[in-house]
Amino acid sequence: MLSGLNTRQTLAIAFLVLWVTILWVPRSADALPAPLDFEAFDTPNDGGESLTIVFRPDLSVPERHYFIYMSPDPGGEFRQVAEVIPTAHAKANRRTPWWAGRWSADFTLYQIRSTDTLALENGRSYFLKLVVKEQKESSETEIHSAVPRANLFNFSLLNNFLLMSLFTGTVFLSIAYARKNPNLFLRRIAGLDAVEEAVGRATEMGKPILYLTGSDGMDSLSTIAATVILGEVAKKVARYDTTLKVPHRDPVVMAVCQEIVKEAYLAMGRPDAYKEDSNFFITLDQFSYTAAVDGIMLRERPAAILYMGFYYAESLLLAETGAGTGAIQIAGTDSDTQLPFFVTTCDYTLIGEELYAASAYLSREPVLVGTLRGQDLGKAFLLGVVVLGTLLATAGQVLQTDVFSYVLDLFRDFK
Amino acid sequence: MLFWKRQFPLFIAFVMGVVFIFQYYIPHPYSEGMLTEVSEWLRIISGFAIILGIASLSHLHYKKIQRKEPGWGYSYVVYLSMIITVVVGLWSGGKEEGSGLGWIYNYTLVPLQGTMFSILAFFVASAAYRAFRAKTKEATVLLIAGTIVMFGRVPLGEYLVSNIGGLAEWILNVPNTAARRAILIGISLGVIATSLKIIFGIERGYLGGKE
Amino acid sequence: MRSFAEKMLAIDRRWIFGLIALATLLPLLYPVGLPIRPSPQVKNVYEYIEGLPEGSVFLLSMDFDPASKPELYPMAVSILRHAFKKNLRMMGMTLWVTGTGMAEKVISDVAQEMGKQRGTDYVFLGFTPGSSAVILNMGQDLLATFPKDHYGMPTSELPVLKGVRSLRDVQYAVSLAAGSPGIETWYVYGKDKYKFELGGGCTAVAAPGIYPLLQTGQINGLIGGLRGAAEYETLLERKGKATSGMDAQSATHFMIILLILACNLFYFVTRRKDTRRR
Amino acid sequence: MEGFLGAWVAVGLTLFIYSFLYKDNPFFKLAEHLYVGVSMGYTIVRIYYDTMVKSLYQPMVSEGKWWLVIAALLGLLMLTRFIPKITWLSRWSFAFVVGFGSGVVIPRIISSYILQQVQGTLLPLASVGEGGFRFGLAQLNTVLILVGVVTVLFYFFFSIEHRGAIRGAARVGIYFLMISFGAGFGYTVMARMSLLIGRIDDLLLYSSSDYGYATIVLSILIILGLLYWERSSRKAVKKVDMP
Repeated sequence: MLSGLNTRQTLAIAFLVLWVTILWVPRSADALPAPLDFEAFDTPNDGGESLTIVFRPDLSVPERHYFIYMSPDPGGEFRQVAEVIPTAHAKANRRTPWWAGRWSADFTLYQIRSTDTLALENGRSYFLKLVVKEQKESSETEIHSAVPRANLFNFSLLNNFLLMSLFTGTVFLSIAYARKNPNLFLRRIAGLDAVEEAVGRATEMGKPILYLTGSDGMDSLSTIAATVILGEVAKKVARYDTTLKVPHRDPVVMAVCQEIVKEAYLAMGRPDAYKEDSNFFITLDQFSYTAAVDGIMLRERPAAILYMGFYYAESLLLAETGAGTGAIQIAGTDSDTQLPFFVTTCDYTLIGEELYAASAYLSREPVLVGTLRGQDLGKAFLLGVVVLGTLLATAGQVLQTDVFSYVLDLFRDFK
Repeated sequence: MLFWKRQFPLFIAFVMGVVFIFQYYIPHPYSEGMLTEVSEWLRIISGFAIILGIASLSHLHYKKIQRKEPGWGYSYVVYLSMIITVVVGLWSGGKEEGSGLGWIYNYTLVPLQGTMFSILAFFVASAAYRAFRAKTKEATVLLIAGTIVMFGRVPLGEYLVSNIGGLAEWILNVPNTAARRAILIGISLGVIATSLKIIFGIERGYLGGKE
Repeated sequence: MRSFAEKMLAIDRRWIFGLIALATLLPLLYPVGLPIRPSPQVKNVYEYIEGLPEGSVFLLSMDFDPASKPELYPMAVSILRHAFKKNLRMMGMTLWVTGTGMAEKVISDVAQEMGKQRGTDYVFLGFTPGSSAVILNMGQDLLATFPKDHYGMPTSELPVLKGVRSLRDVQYAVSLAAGSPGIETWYVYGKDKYKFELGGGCTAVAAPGIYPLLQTGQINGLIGGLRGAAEYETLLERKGKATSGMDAQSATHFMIILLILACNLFYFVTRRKDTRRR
Repeated sequence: MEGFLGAWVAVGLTLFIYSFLYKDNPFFKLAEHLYVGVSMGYTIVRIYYDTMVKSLYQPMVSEGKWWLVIAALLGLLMLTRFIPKITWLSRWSFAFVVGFGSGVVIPRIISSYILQQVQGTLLPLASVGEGGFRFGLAQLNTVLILVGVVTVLFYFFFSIEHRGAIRGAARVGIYFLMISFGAGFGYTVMARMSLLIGRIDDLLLYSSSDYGYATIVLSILIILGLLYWERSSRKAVKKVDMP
C-alpha cells in the first residue's frame, strides 16, 4: 500500500504522524521548560521595601504565563504575589541607564513592592520562585532568596549629579577668573537700563515707584532674585530721594525686603530717609492682593512699576491696570506661562534668565559678573550637547546602531 | 557676637543648602522623611510669620485712619471684615461644612475670587488691542502667531477655515516648544548659579544689614 | 481720516470692555448654535446610552463642586435629559459633599422638566462619606450603603431600585468629576471589580490626565470641558448652556481678532500719512 | 434662606468688582477692602487650625514629635523683628528658609529644566524605514525645534557681544520667542473667556425670580449709585475750582 505513494506524500504522512505523536503523547509537568536565568535581588537605587526578579522568558509562546511566588521562609507556604507579563518589559528596560546596571532586552524584570496586603521588610530574607503555566501544565524554578534594603545613593541619578558638580566647578572657576579680570564684557539689557530712567522720572514727577517681588515665598529662587534687584533699585531710589512702595503677599519676604531696603539706604549714606513701612503686607490671598495692588495703582498713580519674580494668573490683572495709569512698566520673570502678558503690557520685559542676570548687570560686581560668565559657559556646553547629540541620534538611526545611546543616555532624565 | 549675627546665618544657609542638594540623590527613607519634615517646618515658620503680616496690615490701616488719609473709612471695612471672619471661623471651629465660615467662603471669597479672575477676559482684549500692532517685525510675528492660535481654538474658526486648528496646534507644538525649552534651560542655569551663590555665602543681600 | 484713526488707536479701554461684555452676554442670552463636530470620545458615551434598552439601570455620579459648575453642570443636564428620554432607571449620587446641593438641584430640575417621578423613575442617593469605600460598599450591597435616599425615603421600598442589589446590577455608570475622588476612583474600585461599563466627564484642565484611561479602554468615553458638553448637546439635538457657552467663546475670540485687525488698520492709516509727509 | 441671602451678597460683590472696569469708585473700594479683610481673616483661621493645631500642636503633644519645637523656635525668631535690639535673630530663620530653597531646587531643576528639555530635543533628524531614508514632516519639526532651541539660547548669551553670526542667530531666536509669546497669549484667551462666561452665567442664574431678581435689582442700584457718585464728585471738583 505504501508503495503507491510518492516521496512527497510519504513525507506528508510522516509529518502528520509526528504531529499527532507530539500532541497525543501525554507529557509530564517537567516537559514545560523552566524559565532561564531566574534571579531575585534587592531592587537597586531605591528606598527599600522592594525586590526585583529577572528571567529570560520564551516570547515565542504567547500563551505561557509567568507567576511569582514568595514566602518569608524557605520551607513555608509560597503565595502567589504577581503575574509577570513578559512583553511589558522592553519599555521598562529604558527606565534604567546603562551605568546603573541595565539588563539586556531579552530579560524580563519585575519589581515587587510593599503594599497594604504584602509587606516587605527591609533587612529580612524572602524566598521567591517563578512558576510557568501553559494551559494545565506548569513548572517552576529553584528557589532564590533576596533581602530588600534601603540604598544610600541612587545611581540612576549619577548624570544629574555629575552635571551639578560640573556646573558648580564652572561657576567657581568663572568667579575666580572674574576676580582677576574685573572688566568683563556684558551685553546690554534694555530693561535694566530703563530702571535708571524710571527712577529719574519718578523723582521728576514726585510720584512713588511701585515694586512687586512676585507671588512666591522666600524659598523660591525667583523671589530671591527679585529681592536682590530690589536692593539695587532701592540704592538708586535712596540716591534720588524718591519714594518706594513694596506691597507684599508673603510676610517672610516682607521682612527680608525690609532688611534689604534698609541696608541699601545705609549704603547710600541716607539712613535717615529710610521708612520701615515702604515694605508693607497686604494679604496672602492671590486675588485680594491683586485687587488691593490695582487699587494702589489707580489711587497713587506711581511713575514706575517694576514686576520682578514669579507670577501666576494675576500678572495681566496687575500689568494691564498699570499700563492704564501710564506708568513706565518694567517686568522680569521666569514664569514662562506669564511672559506673554508682560511682554504685551510692559515697556520692558526681562525674559527668563535675564531676571537672574539683573543683579550682576545693575551692580557690576566682579563676582556676580563672573557667575554670569559661568552661566554662559553652561549654556555653551548645553548648546553643544543639543547639536552634537542630535547628530549622534541621527547617526544612530542611519547606521541602525544603538552604540550612541551610551552617550545620549548621559543627557536623559532618569528617576 | 558678630559671629552669631553674620557668620552663623551663612552657616545655616550653607548646611541647609548642601544637605538638601544631596538629599535628592539619596533614596533612603530617612532622606525622604527629612524632606517632608522640613517642608512641614517651613509651613510652621510661615505660620508664625503671618503675625508679622497682621501687624503690618493693621499698622498700615491704623495710620490711614489716624491721619485721615483719603479713603480712610475703608480701613474700617478691612478691620471689621477681618475680625468678623476670624470670630465666625473660631465659632465654627475651623470647619467649613454647613458652618458660618463655609457661608463666608462660598458667598464672599468664591465669587470675589472668580470675578477678579474673570476680569482677565477684559484685560486680555484691551492688552491685545494695544500690543498686537505691526509696529516692528517682531511685533508682527507675535501678532500673527497669537491670532492664528486664537482663531484655531474655537468652533467658528474651524468652521471658517478647516485646517486652522491643526496650524494652531503646530505653532503650539513646534516653535513654541522650541522657545520654551530654551527659556527653561536658560532659567535653570540662572537658578543654579544663584542657588550656589547663596549656599556658599557669596550672595548675602537677603540677610540685610552688616550689624 | 487720520485723526479718526489716531483717536481710535488711543480709544478708551472701556469701549473694548463693553464690546467683550456684549460678545459674551448676547450669545448666552440668544444662542446661535454654531455647528460643533462631535468627537468620537463624546460620541461613545452618547451611543452607549442610546443603545441601552428601556429600564436599564443607569448611575450618574456628580463628583464636582460649584467651582467647576460652568463646565460640568451642562454635561449633567444633557446626560440626565438623555437618560430620561430613553426611560432608563436613573440613580444619581455624589462623592463630593460640597456638590450635594448642586447635584440635587440638577437632577430634580431635569426630572421635573421631563415629567419624571421621584422614586419610580429616578432616585437621588445623595452623599455619604468614604469616597472609594462608598464604591466598594455599593459593590457589595447598594441598599446597605444608602439605606435612605437624599430625602430620607428608605431605598428598599423605592420602585426604581427594584431588583437592584449592588453595582453589578448597573448597566452603565458615568462619573462627572472635577478631580479626586472621580473617574479614576470609579474605575479602580468600581468598574474593575464589578464589571459595569463606565464613562466619564471632566473639566478641560483635567482632560489630558484622563485621556490615558480612555486609550486603555478603562472608560468607554469621555466628555471634556465645555466643548465636550456642547458636543453632547449637539448629539442630543438639544442646545443648551454649553452650546451657548461655545458660541460666546467663538464670539469673544472673534471680537478680539476683529479688534486686532481694526487696530492694525488704524495703525497703518496713521503710518502711511507719516511717511508721506516726510 | 441662606442661599437666597448668599446669592444677593455674591451678586453684589461680583458687580462691585466689575464696576472697576468703569473706573475706580466707592463700590470697588468697598469690595476691595472687604476682600482683603475677609481673605486675611480666612487665612488666619486656616493657619490657626491647619498649621498651628494640626501640624504643630497635635503632633507635638499626642505623637511626641518634640523636634517640632525647633520649627516653632525658628518661627518665633521671625517675631524678633518687633524688638529692634534682637532683630538680627530673624536672620537665622531667613537663612533656614533660603538655604533650604536653594539646595532643594538645584538637582530638581537639572532634572526637569535641563535633562528633560535636552532629551526632548535629541531626536534623529532622519528616519530609516523600508524605502531608505525618510525626511518627513516629523523630521522637519525636529529640525525646527533644534534651530529654535539653539538660536534662543544664543539670545541669552550675556558675556559675548551680539555681533556677526551670533547677532544673526540671536535675531532668529527673538522671532522664536515672539511666536511663542503670541501663541501663549492666544492659547490662554480661551481659558480666560471660560471664566467670564462662567461668571456671567451665574449672574444670569441669579437674575431669575427664584433669587428675587438679584442681578437686575442690584445692577440698577449700582448704576444709579455710580451716577450719583459721578455727579456729586463733579460738584466737588467745581467747588475747588471756584476761587
